[in-house]
Amino acid sequence: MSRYDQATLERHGLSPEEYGRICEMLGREPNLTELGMFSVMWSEHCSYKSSRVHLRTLPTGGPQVLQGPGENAGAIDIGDGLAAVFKIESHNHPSFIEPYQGAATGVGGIIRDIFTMGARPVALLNSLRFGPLTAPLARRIMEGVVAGIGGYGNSIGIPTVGGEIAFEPTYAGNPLVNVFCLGIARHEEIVKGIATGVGNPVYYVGAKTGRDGIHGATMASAEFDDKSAEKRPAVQVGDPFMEKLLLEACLEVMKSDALVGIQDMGAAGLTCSTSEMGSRGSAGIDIDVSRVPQRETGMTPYEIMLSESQERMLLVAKRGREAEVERIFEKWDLHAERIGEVTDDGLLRVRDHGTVVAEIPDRALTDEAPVYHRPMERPRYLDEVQTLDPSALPAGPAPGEVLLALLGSPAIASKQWVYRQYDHLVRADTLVLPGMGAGVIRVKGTSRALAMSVDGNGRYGYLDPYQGAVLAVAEAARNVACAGARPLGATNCLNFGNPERPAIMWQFARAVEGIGAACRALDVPITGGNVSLYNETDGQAIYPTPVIGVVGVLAQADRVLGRAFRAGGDAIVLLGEGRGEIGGSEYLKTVHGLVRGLPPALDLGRERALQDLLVALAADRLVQSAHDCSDGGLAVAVAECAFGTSLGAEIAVPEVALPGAAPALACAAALFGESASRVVLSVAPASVSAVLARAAAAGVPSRVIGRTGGDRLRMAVGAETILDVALAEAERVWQTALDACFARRVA
Amino acid sequence: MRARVFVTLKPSVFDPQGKTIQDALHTLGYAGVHDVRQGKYFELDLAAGSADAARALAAEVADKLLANPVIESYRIEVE
Amino acid sequence: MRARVFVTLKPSVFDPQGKTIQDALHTLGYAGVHDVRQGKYFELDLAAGSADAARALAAEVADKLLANPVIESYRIEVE
Amino acid sequence: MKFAIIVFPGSNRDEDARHVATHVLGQSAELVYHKDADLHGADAVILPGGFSYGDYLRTGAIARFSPVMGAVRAFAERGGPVVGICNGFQILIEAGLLPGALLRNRDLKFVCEFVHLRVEQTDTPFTRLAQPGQVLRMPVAHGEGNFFAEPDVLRSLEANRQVIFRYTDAAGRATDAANPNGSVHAIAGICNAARNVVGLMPHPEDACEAALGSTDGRVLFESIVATVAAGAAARPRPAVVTAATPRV
Ligand SMILES: Nc1ncnc2c1ncn2[C@@H]1O[C@H](COP(=O)(O)OP(=O)(O)O)[C@@H](O)[C@H]1O
Ligand SMILES: [Mg+2]
Repeated sequence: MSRYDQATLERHGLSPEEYGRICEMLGREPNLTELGMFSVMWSEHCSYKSSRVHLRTLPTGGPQVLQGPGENAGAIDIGDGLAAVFKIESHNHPSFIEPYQGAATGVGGIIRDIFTMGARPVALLNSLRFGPLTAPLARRIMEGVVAGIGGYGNSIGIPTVGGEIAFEPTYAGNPLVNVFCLGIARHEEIVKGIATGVGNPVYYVGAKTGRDGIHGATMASAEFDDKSAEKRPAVQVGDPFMEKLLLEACLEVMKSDALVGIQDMGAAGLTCSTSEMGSRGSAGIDIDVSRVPQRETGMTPYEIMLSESQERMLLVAKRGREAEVERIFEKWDLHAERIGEVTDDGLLRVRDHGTVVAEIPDRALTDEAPVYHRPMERPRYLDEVQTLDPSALPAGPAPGEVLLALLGSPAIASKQWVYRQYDHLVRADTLVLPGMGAGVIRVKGTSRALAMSVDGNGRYGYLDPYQGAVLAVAEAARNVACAGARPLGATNCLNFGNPERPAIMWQFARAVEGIGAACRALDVPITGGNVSLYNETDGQAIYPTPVIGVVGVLAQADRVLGRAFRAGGDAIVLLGEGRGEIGGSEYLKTVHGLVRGLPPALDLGRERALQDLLVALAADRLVQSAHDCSDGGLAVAVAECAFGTSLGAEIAVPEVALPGAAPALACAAALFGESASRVVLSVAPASVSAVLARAAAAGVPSRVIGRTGGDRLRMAVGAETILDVALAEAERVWQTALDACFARRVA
Repeated sequence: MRARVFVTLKPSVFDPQGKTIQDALHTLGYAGVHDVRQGKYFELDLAAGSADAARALAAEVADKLLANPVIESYRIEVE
Repeated sequence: MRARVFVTLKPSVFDPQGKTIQDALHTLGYAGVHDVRQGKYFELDLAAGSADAARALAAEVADKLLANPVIESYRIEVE
Repeated sequence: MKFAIIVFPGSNRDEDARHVATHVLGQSAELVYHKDADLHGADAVILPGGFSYGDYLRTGAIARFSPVMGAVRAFAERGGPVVGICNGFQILIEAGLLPGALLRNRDLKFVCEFVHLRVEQTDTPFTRLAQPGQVLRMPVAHGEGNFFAEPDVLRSLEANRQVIFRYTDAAGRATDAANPNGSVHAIAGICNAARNVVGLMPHPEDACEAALGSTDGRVLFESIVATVAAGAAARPRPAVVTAATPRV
């Protein structure tokens, strides 16, 4: 017989079996504080109980990996004794409830994960999904999210150098806000979230603890329903100013060598940071909550241990070095409060004015949290949606109209409305501006640059979760390679529905398999990531949306490539082959209103060869610009290369076979199909033969498809020119579409 | 008619701005300022036949646009 | 004691926030809202022996920090 | 020569300014923490961009009380060159070292993009090597850069040639579309009556290297170096009395 009724356990998100395990581990029933601590640590969000068995299959090793999954962020070797420390994290649910603060605190959280590792954060990216902007709610959410991301990142002074945004009805009630941060550290400066050394002091520093976010961690693990309004007070307000002070002070403390370990307090707050640091160090931690700085009066130990107040850090210092640590924090107007010490008994012991109020083996909260092999079943919808009969499709509008429709669709249109609100230049390192491909920053003090990209395509994931994941990894890595950088490592954010449903679990497992296969083939090991489950509204799950972040290195920053054409009369070279694949494409959705078919095929070996070739061509300065073909296919890619340059383009591509389809549809497929592993290059005439020869040697199909120049975009399929629009008109449509969506509200 | 709308963060919501101002005042020697909360203040010039109508209109506008009900609450005064 | 400080832009100063809100309200059909001005609102919790002392302290703090006399004016209420 | 770059809590382009001073110009530069009441013998002072104190309350409002501001004020009164960039401009205004105010951008949104500035006056330590009317390309990155001054202040700013930079298009025309934040008279930067204190919203420090897309910002920093080299900074200047009464 339990001392808690069913409702109490349910409110804590614990099943009767889980409660039984807790009693077994403790050898007694937990008190309420302990129950709360188990509740947050065993939540899906913190314990990864549904995903862990699958994540274990991901490739995480390689000579370049300095830190794989398990720490606050991963790290790869970028040469010159430096490491790139990076990770991606989701803040989907909070951003739906309060878009500005939800997104802002998401940025704050991922930045803390990076500087916790001893790295100075130098770049941010984000991957966003909203409902169609025709709905006022979607516009309001997007407006708030974008302002929140900017509000936090701009203030703290980390440039947001890139990202991606897509719009689908599936995200209308459940937007995705995935934020990525990258920092740089010297190898020997990397710090871990570890507590060791009996008697070493445990410090709390940063914002005071309030009641905010209590149950935030469990909230992120529960489906949305009409009752979510009741949980609203769980919203937290970000304080980027406090975080900037913490960032500077923590980096200074880390340089002092007085530190043993450090961890931010994110989800599950003090409970998570104390138990994780203790278990990583095979140590115990003994703290007194009465010493925790509090913003509100009358807080209980339960509330203090579960609070998710932002901008707080936990650190373990070396005994005898207390004064030094405290002095550095005082310099930054922060007060480091000593709340306890490290012990050797492996217990997380929580006191209140000396009296023990909770005592749990820290491994029970972390490593020994439940792990589930949840049942899986291939969803039935797949058979239906994967079929696509081209012969049943109408020919559609003229290709010129199609191009303009695609360029004006929010998914493809210029995102300047968004990144204009992000400081993308602070730190004076940004070599490639947002909207021009991967984000690229130089590494001061070296000749190097880092390129990074986040990508994912929910439609592909919906139509084939495995293939969607493969394509996401390939695209992120290809974007990095297009900048001339060698992809070295990856992070992933897995956004899915309710894992207790076998169909969702199947999607998840297939996506993880796809990520694993692609990362292995492209040699970009996964160094960390985040899983966001229960992305559902009223029982309707989002498209399975794995978002992949890839980081690469350019040995010579001055070889960096952008997507824009550089000179008139250059040859336009297409690497890779178009096969007219329109399954899941932006074309099929925008023009025919369909989300169907199979996503494009992808040969990982060929993709690897393509990326290797791109890196080599850039290093040898053989190409002027490079841009990959993705949403909207070749025609959109060529148009994007032309935008901002006043250089038009004229291309001709071969016909594609589309059995049963009307000839006009086959032509459209040649221009707007989204076959993978394709890149549009511009090449100075003198280098064309060298580029073609290098491609041939690498086994990468290549052909000159046209040349830059003029003031029109002219495209032929076979012998016939089927598309001829003024560059200025195409650019205007593309440039103004997103502004127009938001202007609508006030105008 | 004129309505005034005061929007404040709900008491449980952290107010970093108020906190920062308070710290600044302490640094400047104003130890007697124990707590500072910052909010927004709107003056609305309304076409309304009565104080009650003005109040109702101001409340509607506050609900719709001026206050974020997730984290803020508001109070109205009509002149 | 509690003092409230209302800081508003001087009438001669353009108020982009108020203007934007007003435009948005008109778009939403609230033609009866003729004018919107946005200001700041502070609640100060003060150690003061009397209402007058509280008012004086609040005024000092407002002069020094809360308002910028170049563009703003303020008003104080003491509870 | 030696630059002092003031670090307030929340400054975030302090390192950008230092990078330009040291790596691009080859001069020396010291980051001076705001609690320091001394400028360590610097020849010129830069108040860098950022969000001092989070820009909570008003931009620059809290930073102006920092101990270092006393030293900055004294240095400025002696005629030393002081330049405030973005948040630094906002702080100089709040400190009363420059007139006017900076309001929220016209469209209420943060704006980060490259803009063009026309150099209006070249008799300041920050513009002496520029050509009058020269158009410079550099980024802005701010949410509150909408310069405002009451009509009489504005008149005196114009009459005394204290408007140093205006937002224009690439051809040097001050159009509405070229004004990123709604500043009155398209004002992007001003100086004080004595002309040794300059503030501007755009970021020349992020436009000093070709790799970053523009080298147009260099002339402004080189002007400071030239000013100091000419010894002009050391000579006290006659004070010009104007109608603009800065806030103290
Ligand atoms: N999809 C994933 N792939 C690989 N590692 C992951 C993934 N999701 C989470 N991880 C790893 O699991 C650990 C815990 O993640 P998380 O709970 O998000 O960290 P925190 O909340 O401390 O920031 C991290 O080391 C993270 O990198
Ligand atoms: Mg963490």
